[in-house]
Amino acid sequence: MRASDLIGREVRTADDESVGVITDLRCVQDGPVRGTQAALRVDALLVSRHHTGSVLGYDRERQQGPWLIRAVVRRLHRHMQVVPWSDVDSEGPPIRLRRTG
Amino acid sequence: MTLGRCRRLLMFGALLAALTSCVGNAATTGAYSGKAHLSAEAAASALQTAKLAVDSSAKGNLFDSYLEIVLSQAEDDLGSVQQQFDSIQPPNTTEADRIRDRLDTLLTRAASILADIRITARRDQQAAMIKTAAGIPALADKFDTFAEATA
Amino acid sequence: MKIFQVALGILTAIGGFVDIGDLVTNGLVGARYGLSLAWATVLGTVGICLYAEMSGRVAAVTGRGTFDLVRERLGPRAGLANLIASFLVTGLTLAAEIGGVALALELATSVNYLLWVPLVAFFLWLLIWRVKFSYLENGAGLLGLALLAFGFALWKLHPDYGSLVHQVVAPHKPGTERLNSYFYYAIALFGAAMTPYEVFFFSSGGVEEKWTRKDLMVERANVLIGFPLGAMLSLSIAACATLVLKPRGIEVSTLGQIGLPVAFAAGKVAIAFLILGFVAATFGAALETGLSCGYSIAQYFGWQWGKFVKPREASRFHLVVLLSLIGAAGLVLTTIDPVKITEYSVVFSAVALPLTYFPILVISNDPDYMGDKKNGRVMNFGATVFLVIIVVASVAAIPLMIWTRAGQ
Amino acid sequence: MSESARGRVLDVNLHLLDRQIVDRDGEFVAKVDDLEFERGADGTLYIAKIMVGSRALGPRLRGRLGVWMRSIGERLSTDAIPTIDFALVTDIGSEVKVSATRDDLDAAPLEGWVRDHVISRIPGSRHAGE
Repeated sequence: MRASDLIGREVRTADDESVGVITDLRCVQDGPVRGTQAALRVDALLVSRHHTGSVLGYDRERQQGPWLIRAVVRRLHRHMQVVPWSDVDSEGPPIRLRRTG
Repeated sequence: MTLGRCRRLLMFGALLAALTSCVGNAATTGAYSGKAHLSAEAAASALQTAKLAVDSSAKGNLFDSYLEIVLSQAEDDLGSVQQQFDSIQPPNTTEADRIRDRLDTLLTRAASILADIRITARRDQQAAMIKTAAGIPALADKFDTFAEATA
Repeated sequence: MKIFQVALGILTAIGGFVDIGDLVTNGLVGARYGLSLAWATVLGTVGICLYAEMSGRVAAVTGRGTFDLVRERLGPRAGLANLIASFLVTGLTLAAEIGGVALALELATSVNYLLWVPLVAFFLWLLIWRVKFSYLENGAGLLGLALLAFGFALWKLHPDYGSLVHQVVAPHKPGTERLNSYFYYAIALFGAAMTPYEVFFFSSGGVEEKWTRKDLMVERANVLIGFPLGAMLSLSIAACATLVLKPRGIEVSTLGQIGLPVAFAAGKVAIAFLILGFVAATFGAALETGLSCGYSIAQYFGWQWGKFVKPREASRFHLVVLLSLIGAAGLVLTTIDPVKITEYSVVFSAVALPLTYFPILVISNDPDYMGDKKNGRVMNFGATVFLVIIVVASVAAIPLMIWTRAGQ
Repeated sequence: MSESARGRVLDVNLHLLDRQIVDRDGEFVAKVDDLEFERGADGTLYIAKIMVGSRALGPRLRGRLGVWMRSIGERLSTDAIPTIDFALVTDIGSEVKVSATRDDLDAAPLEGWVRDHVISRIPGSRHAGE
């Protein structure tokens, strides 16, 4: 499995309702030690209606100017959700969640 | 960007080049007169460039190499004005023919002056060059009058 | 020592500000519109100051060049489209600069410019291959100061300064000119002042010279003092054309015409300086654009780049630079008039500008990268205003080009 | 990037993909063109390798340009796609630092080819600017 396989993949609920597409993978560094550091574990999926502008970083929880760009990107991604990896039932495509809409 | 888009971009570029180029047919006397107006202004510009270069050189302000290049470029500019104007198909009116005759005469005289200046400049005959260039303001005035009449 | 470094940087920025785009566009517009479009040069200069300050700061804090960050913030796909567009514009500018050097040498020697082109391209490559970065940058910038001949000529012309200033501050379109052409040339001047390659070069240069946070003051002084003074030089070119060429109805189509006011007013020594300035300014800009072609591609793909390592350590970078020089020289050798190439390249610069301006604006706000050096409120206000201006100019450029038949 | 109770948190697309990889000596190696995961016993995904080169980048570009870039990569090399073990990563910031040298990693075969067949043949390639 590659990062590019997951990013952009559609996410659907158990009752086949579309949640959006994966825009990013949130990792936590708490896996088994590899080399000198703990491995990065995929902890959650960031799911939004579309991909545009996500990698600019304005859709995340942080203060980042300028106001105009932040407002536009936040609006594009106002439906963004953080879906825990533990909610994933099957990896698809499309990714199927355990929960219903 | 996909290859298809690249191709579209190239076609767009070609279209742009075609749209921004200038030669063509003049369907009406008005359009023809407009093109004649632009040609006259460009020709006057070439003449005035040569005059400015000769004046500077006469004051000892310009290197010979610089002078020669400016003169030959002015001559080239005039040549392309002449060639472009001649390649326009005039509409079939007496007014258009009159415009064409008048501008052709002026352009021919301009070409001959610029050639004379270039020749004298390359032969280092400064006095003769200055004398020939002294004829430029009168001719440039004629172009200006023509340009105003066709504006 | 610090003072010397700052002074050197400022002088380099002044001499390096003007390139073939500024020479041709300012001469052409000055002869046609007087100083009634000087506002576009002023606007472009404020823009390039903001843009260069941001990208210089980003380079000093993160050690990353422009295209490295463009790909990170736009993703690989939009980043690649951006790379292709920016590379084409920079390559076109490189061709224009090489043509400019050759035309200036033609004026000095009356040897046809096409014969100079291969020699110029070879010499450019040789310098990029062998000479240390700071010598290239400072050498070309300092020699470019010879263009002050325009300022000297302006002084010798004893103009009515009040009327010139009035033309600048109360712009008034000449009655015989059409409004669409007026704005087309406004965009051309804006693009000439705010050329994207200047920023690739500036930020990559910061990495080449291993800037750190400590160098930020020097970097700011270079930009905020050097660029406006460089713009004054641009305006003096336009003013000379306004005073000498415009009254005679001369339409600028060659580099020789742009220098004529200096000959007319100031004489042989000034012309000698002027030609030296032409050669240095265009040659310096050709070095910058040639390197920028390599920087942009290498940074996108993550290859080793730069002159701070041996050429064999950055082999693909040097190969791209070499091929770009060959390609650009080839374009000039097709006998397309370099002045025409320049006229188009400045407009396409304006078209491509948002592609790199936008990511730099975003990165310079990124708290992860910039920490306490991220943009302040005032900076962001100015930068956002310019984002809007740049986008408008970019969108309007091509329709205006078609509508005005490239400014006819 | 932030710290949670369990460890550092980072987003793959925002903080890792497309970043510059820098070797032990500060030389540029490649970009993080893609990442390969390894599956733990419970189905959890861990980042295992960094994938580099045009064959890794191609699929991320989608469209015909992606296919084109990938096929150029395939023409140039038929070996496996070059990867860098994530265990070698020592720091993730504005660049991704690895503990090996560029030559050890052998992540950019084309760089070596151009060096040996083109650049090294030009006099002066072993000297930095003077």
